[in-house]
Amino acid sequence: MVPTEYYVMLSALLFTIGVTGVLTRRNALVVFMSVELMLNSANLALVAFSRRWNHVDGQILTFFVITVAAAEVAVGLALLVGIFRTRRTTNVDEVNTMRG
Amino acid sequence: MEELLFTLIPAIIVLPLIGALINMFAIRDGRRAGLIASAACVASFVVGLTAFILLAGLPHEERTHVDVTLWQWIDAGPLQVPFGFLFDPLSAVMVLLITGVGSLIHVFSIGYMAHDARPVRYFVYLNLFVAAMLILVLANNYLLLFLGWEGVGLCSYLLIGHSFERKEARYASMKAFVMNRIGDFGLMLAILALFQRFGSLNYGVIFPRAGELVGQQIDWVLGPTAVASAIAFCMLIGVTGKSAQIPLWTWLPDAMAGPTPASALIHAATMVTSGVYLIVRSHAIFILTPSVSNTTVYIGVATAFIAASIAIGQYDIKRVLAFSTVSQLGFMVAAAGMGAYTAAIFHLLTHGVFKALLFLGAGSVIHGAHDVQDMRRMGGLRTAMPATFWTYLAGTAALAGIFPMAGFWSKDEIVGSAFHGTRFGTYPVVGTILIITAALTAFYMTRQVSLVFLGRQRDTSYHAHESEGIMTIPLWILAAGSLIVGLINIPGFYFLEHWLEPVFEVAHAVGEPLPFSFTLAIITVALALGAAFIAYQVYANRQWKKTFRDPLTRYLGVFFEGFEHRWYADDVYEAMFVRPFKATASFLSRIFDPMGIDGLVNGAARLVGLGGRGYRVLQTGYIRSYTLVFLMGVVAVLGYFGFATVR
Amino acid sequence: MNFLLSVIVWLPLLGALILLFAPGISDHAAKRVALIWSLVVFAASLPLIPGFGFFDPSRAQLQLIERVPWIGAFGVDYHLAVDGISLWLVLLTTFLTPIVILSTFDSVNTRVRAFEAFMLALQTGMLGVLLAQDLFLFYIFWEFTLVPMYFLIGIWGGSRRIYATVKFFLYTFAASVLMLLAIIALYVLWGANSFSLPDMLNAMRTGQFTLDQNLARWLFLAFFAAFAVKVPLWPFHSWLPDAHTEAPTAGSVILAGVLLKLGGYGFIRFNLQLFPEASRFFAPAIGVLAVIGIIYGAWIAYAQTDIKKLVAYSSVSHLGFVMLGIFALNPIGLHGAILQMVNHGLSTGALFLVVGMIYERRHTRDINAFGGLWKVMPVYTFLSLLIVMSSIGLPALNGFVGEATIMFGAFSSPFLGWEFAAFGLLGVILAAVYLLWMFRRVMMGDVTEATAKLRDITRLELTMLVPLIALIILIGLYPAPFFRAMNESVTALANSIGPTLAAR
Amino acid sequence: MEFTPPQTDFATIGPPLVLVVWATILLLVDLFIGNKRTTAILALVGLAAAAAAAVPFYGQTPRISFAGMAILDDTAIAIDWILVLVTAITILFSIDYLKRQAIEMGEFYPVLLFTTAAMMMMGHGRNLIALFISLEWLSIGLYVLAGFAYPRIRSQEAAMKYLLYGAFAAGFLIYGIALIYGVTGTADLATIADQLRADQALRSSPVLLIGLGLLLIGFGYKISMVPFHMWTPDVYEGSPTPVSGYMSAATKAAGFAALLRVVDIAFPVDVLPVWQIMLAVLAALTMLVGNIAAVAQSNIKRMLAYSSVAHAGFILCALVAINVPGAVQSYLYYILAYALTNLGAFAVVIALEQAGEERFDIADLAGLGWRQPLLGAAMAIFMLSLAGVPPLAGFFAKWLVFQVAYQGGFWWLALIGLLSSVISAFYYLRIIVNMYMREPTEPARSFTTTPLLAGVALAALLVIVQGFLTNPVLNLVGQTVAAGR
Repeated sequence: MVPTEYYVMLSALLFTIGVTGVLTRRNALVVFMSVELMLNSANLALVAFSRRWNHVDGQILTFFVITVAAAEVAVGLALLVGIFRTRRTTNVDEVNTMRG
Repeated sequence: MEELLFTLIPAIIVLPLIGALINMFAIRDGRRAGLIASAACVASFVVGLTAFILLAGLPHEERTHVDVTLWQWIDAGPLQVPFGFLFDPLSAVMVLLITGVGSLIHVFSIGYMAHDARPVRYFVYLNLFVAAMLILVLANNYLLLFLGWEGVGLCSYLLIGHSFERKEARYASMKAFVMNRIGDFGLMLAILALFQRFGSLNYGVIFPRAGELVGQQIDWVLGPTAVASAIAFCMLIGVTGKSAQIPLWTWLPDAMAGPTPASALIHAATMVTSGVYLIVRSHAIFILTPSVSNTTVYIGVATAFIAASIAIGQYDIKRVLAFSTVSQLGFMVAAAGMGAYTAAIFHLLTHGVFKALLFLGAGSVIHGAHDVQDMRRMGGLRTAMPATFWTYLAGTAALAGIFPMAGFWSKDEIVGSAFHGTRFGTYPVVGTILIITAALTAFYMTRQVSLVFLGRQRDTSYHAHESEGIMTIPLWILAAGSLIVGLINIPGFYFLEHWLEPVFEVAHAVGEPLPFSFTLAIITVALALGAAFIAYQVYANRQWKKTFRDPLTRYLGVFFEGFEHRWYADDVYEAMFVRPFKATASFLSRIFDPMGIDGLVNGAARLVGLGGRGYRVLQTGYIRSYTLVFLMGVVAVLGYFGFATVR
Repeated sequence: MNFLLSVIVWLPLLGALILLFAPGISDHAAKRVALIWSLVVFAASLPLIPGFGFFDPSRAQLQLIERVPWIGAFGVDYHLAVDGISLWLVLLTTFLTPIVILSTFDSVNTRVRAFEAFMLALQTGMLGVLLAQDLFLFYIFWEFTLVPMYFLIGIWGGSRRIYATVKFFLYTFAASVLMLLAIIALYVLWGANSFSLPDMLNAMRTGQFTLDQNLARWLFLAFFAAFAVKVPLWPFHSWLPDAHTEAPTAGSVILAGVLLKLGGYGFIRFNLQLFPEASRFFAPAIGVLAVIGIIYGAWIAYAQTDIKKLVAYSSVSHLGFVMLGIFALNPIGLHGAILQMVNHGLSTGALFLVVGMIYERRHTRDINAFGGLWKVMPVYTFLSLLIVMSSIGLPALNGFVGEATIMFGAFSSPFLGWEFAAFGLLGVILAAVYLLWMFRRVMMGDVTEATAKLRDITRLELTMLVPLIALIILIGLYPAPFFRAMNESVTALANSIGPTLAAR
Repeated sequence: MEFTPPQTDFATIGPPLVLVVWATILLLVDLFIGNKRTTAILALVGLAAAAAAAVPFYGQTPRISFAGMAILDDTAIAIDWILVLVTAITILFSIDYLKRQAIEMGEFYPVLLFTTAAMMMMGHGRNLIALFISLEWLSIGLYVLAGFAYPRIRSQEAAMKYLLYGAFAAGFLIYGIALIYGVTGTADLATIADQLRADQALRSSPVLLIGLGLLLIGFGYKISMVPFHMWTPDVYEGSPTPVSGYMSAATKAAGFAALLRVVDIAFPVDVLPVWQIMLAVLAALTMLVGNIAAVAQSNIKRMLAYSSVAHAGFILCALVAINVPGAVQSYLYYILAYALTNLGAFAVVIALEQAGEERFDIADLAGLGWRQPLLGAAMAIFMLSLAGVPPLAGFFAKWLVFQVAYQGGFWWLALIGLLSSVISAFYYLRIIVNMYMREPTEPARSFTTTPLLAGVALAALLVIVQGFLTNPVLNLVGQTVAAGR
């Protein structure tokens, strides 16, 4: 059996990739994908822990996370469409009229 | 009988106060105000005289115990100060001098101030002045004395500044007040120390116990009399302020900017004598400390001599008298310092009379000469104002110490004390200087009389006239007084000496009556007459233009310039104190306060504002930079927890 | 009647609310209503004068106590009481307010209702500060006083009013929060779930509540910060000249008259009582600051050309005396300090009124713009002279009595000594210098064209000044009753601090 | 084996449940309502019903249900009521604002109610899963509300930034939950505490502590804790103003409720004090950064945003020492005082804001105090209360939290808090300066309506009264404090 630590390492790695993506990518869609990656890395960890403790709490939570992520994406895409309509861009760096 | 005395004593003070209040609120007419003021003062004199007689009727030992407390003034825990009066032989004679001479000056003023713009105000001040001076001499404790002490300072300020339209009056009034305040600083410090040592400020408590001061040490001055010396020295500062001694003497000559009768009252007969009075009153402390007493002597004698020298170089009729006052005060202070307290009081009384005479005479001259004060523009006024001339001559003789005028007796007693010696030893050098000063006095007074009354009128642009009776009568009375008043302590009888004895008994300061020395009398009179003769030769009957230079410039050169410019004392003070004071004030106000202290305050506020603006730069508006900061926060928080587990 | 103090405290606020919310009060009527209201408050406070049976001067303890639990969870009480320390300051406050409101009759013409309402609200704040015996309640009143004053300066002030009022608010606020921290600390350390000052003092005296020496000193400093800024003690004074210069006349009077006194009162009531050891420890240092303030304030006043600024700096100097008296830590000094606070309220309040009067006539306060007022306004000048002399400390007027008593206290204090008295006395000299200098420039001299037509004092103005001057003279000649009423409280306080007289 | 369904006590989530049901119905009913004011009134009714749902349980023994996921105690009820109050006032403010800004759509109110229900769940949650779901739920609602004025670029931008930032933060939160679950094997707050008590080694487990750190960050961003606050000014500025006010008051209340549950139940100070200092430092930073940054703002909404950051720091002072007796009451007291005051301040901004995208600067307030006496006075009261001037609610709140911090041993935190409230006074005073001490530069304009004025007056009155009634309010919010411990 693969030790739990391995899953956690992998999930941490995925999480880091996600964070890096958020930090470095300018396209809002890609940023969303990176966030999804972060959430899913957490899911991976949850499932792994769930197996380790031998009960389903973690897995239940995983389902909720997936749901939440979907809802978030729904709202996010709607917003993105709106922004694209008015500004013709999905570059997050161009969305900075408010600062200071 | 004592009860009568108890009611009379407050009345002495209250009467002039009532006069002042009536004039202040009810009277608008100058002449009527003058009459009311004079009546109040005369009434006060009469009451004072009655009280004096009653006091004389008391047994010898009881004369120092006429003490009446009106109410408790300050009642602050351990600090208990009554509003109370002590009528003892010393204050009794002072009361007579103040109210007596004061009354004559009041009367004189009615005529003199007839054409003044604000006569009512003047009489209010005059009455207040008398009241304050009476409080000063009648107080039974030091704090109440201080009330009178500052009160006369205020009144002198008001009187000097009476014609405030004139620049010199404005400046002189302020100078007088401030210099007096500097002196008051010393006196107040002495009072504080006395309270700390004795737990009371009443004369009746302090003087019998004054001896306890001997042996008390303070850490910064060694010696058994350290405390007594410190207290006495602080008092001496007060004395130099009020009695215009070196170094605080420069206000008095300037104070001549007030109306002339006011000068007579303030700067001749009463206010300036309060310093001498203070020393005599506090003799119980001064006799404990030879060092400060000697300092007092040296200050007095130096002032006497320097002021006399300056008087020689003045052209203003009042200014000569002013410096002569400073000089005579030097005599008194020196006498008081030597421990010749009776002599000091004696000279104080005689001087009060004849200096008032001289000032009023000068006032009469100025009045008659239509406000001319420069002696070079006078001359030959003898014919126009004979009454003034003759009375003035009597005053001059008295001041110059010519036998048998009052000044002869009193000055002789001071000089005699210096040579004969007192409890502190003999002062031959001091005595010699005093004799020389006396000669100088005769010189400048003769110079003045010659310039004013003798010869021909040099400036004929005005028509001099004799003053009216209301002004000349006081002059005659005072002239008579300058002859008689010398008799109160005439050798052989020593009335004053015996009268004051109870006062000095408390501190065992009663001195032996001074044996009269004919040699000394002859020498002083001869020197005075000689000096007067020289002055007469130099100044009388000369044909000069109205802007002439004094002939002495030829012989004395720079010295005379020194006389004329008062030894540059004012300039030195200006450069040493006034200008640095102003410069520092300006520095503090323009630079240190706004930029230093307030700069710190505003700087702190500015720093916050700067921080805020600096922060705005961080808030870039880029979501990616926000997430970066977020991540840095994550690293920091996790780093902390990592650190916490390792530890 | 055990709610006399509450009536005195809350009545003004009620008046303020009436002024704000009652419909149809014209500006004219608002002034009258405010005046009558403040006179009623004054009348209500008169029974406090010893001899009316309410205040017993022979008792050192707090009197007329009103105590109701308020925030029970944290032991905060509504707790008012008066003793000899606060008595005269309370009366000073109720006495000055009608005069100040009278002064607005001529000088305030815009937004009158709001002005009078703020003035009355301020009175509630000040009285609350003086009467509150619960630390927390005290702090509430203490901070509350800032608000009306902030508006008074900021709305009706001069050209730099905003800078001045924000500075005033922030400076005092910054210092006060330190006091709040100290109050919290005392509450926590004591652990009796109470903010009651008398109870806390009792616990300290009986040894139930002891403070670590070092901590007590820190707490002392926290209280010190709040009060030193308020007084203001040098070098925390720099808000004062600005606030005074920009404030409307009425604001200046109340600021100088009462608000600054709250600092001195705070020192006596809190610092001295709560931290006797720290008070002894810091007394010389504070004495030095006080003396510097005396001389510095006077010196800098001399260089001012704005009369109000001159008077403001004179306040810095005069309050230095108060501080000196307080930290003499002996009965004499405390007597003097408390009386001098009253005196300063009267004299400097009157000075600001007097300055306001010529400002109303000329719309300038530049000393150079005046001259010869003695000729055109003789009555005015005479009264001004009296006030100036009172401020200079002329004997027979009130200022001297206070200052002299303070000096006696400082000289014989085991914590200060003759040096402090000597340097303090230098300030007395300087007071004469700058005030007479001002008097010479403004009142003396020749009449200029600009001053020739000025009318002399009006009846209204006379009405303001006469009561002040009457008290100035009364206290100068017969201060004993004022001293006697505070004697017991002050002596008890001084005895609780330690040795009161230096070894002879 | 017989299946026994878990004992389900719906009362434990009564108020949010009522709101959810009501909001769902309202969403449908709204389709048939022409006048949106009616929808608003119906929403208010729903709120009243939600508040009423908790009344019978107030002061009773805490009830726990849904397998320990939900709790109904006085703290939760207090949070519910605060939220009801805040939402109700927000609705009052929104009615005319939406019309004026031409974004009047019926969905606004149901979404608001949904979001409020989610916030309530934060107070009722007793399990990390429940808290996470509530947090995401309310976030999604807020994203919608922030972008509600979607034709405006700023509103879009606000929603976008909020969404990206929020999702990013959610990632950290869920990862933290995963780690804690990983080491303790449970997401139940009370069980976590039991585990910690039982297992010495667990207390110093790096994984647990990292998880705890991520948890604090995940909730901390919601309450704008520095340095996780950077979304706040942009989102507050861009969102429709009633939403900004709602966020500043309600979201904070919900976030703090969740933090209180996590810290107080799962990681009590007596078991795991290690987070105290970290949170204290963050609180100090939050107070300082928020206040200093606010000093330099000229846009009033941005200024209020930074001020809300600063106030999060003040509230954290009480959380740091939550073990002290009375701390929870003080904490809730501050949340209430802050919510009322801040909401009122935003209301005044609403009254003055014109249609369109115009920025609203502090200078535009010039002369307001005299033109609009009621509005001006209310704003002055709000500002003074925020600055902590007695006798207003803000002062008592600050006193309470600083006292708690001092009692917990964090005297330096109280000192920093007090000093930074002095800094805050500077910019709050500037508003008053503009309203009362400067003359207006342009003709008067304001859009006051009865509901708005009523809301403002209510808030102002409560801000004044709360201080004097400190004792009853304290009792109200904390009769049986944190009974779920």
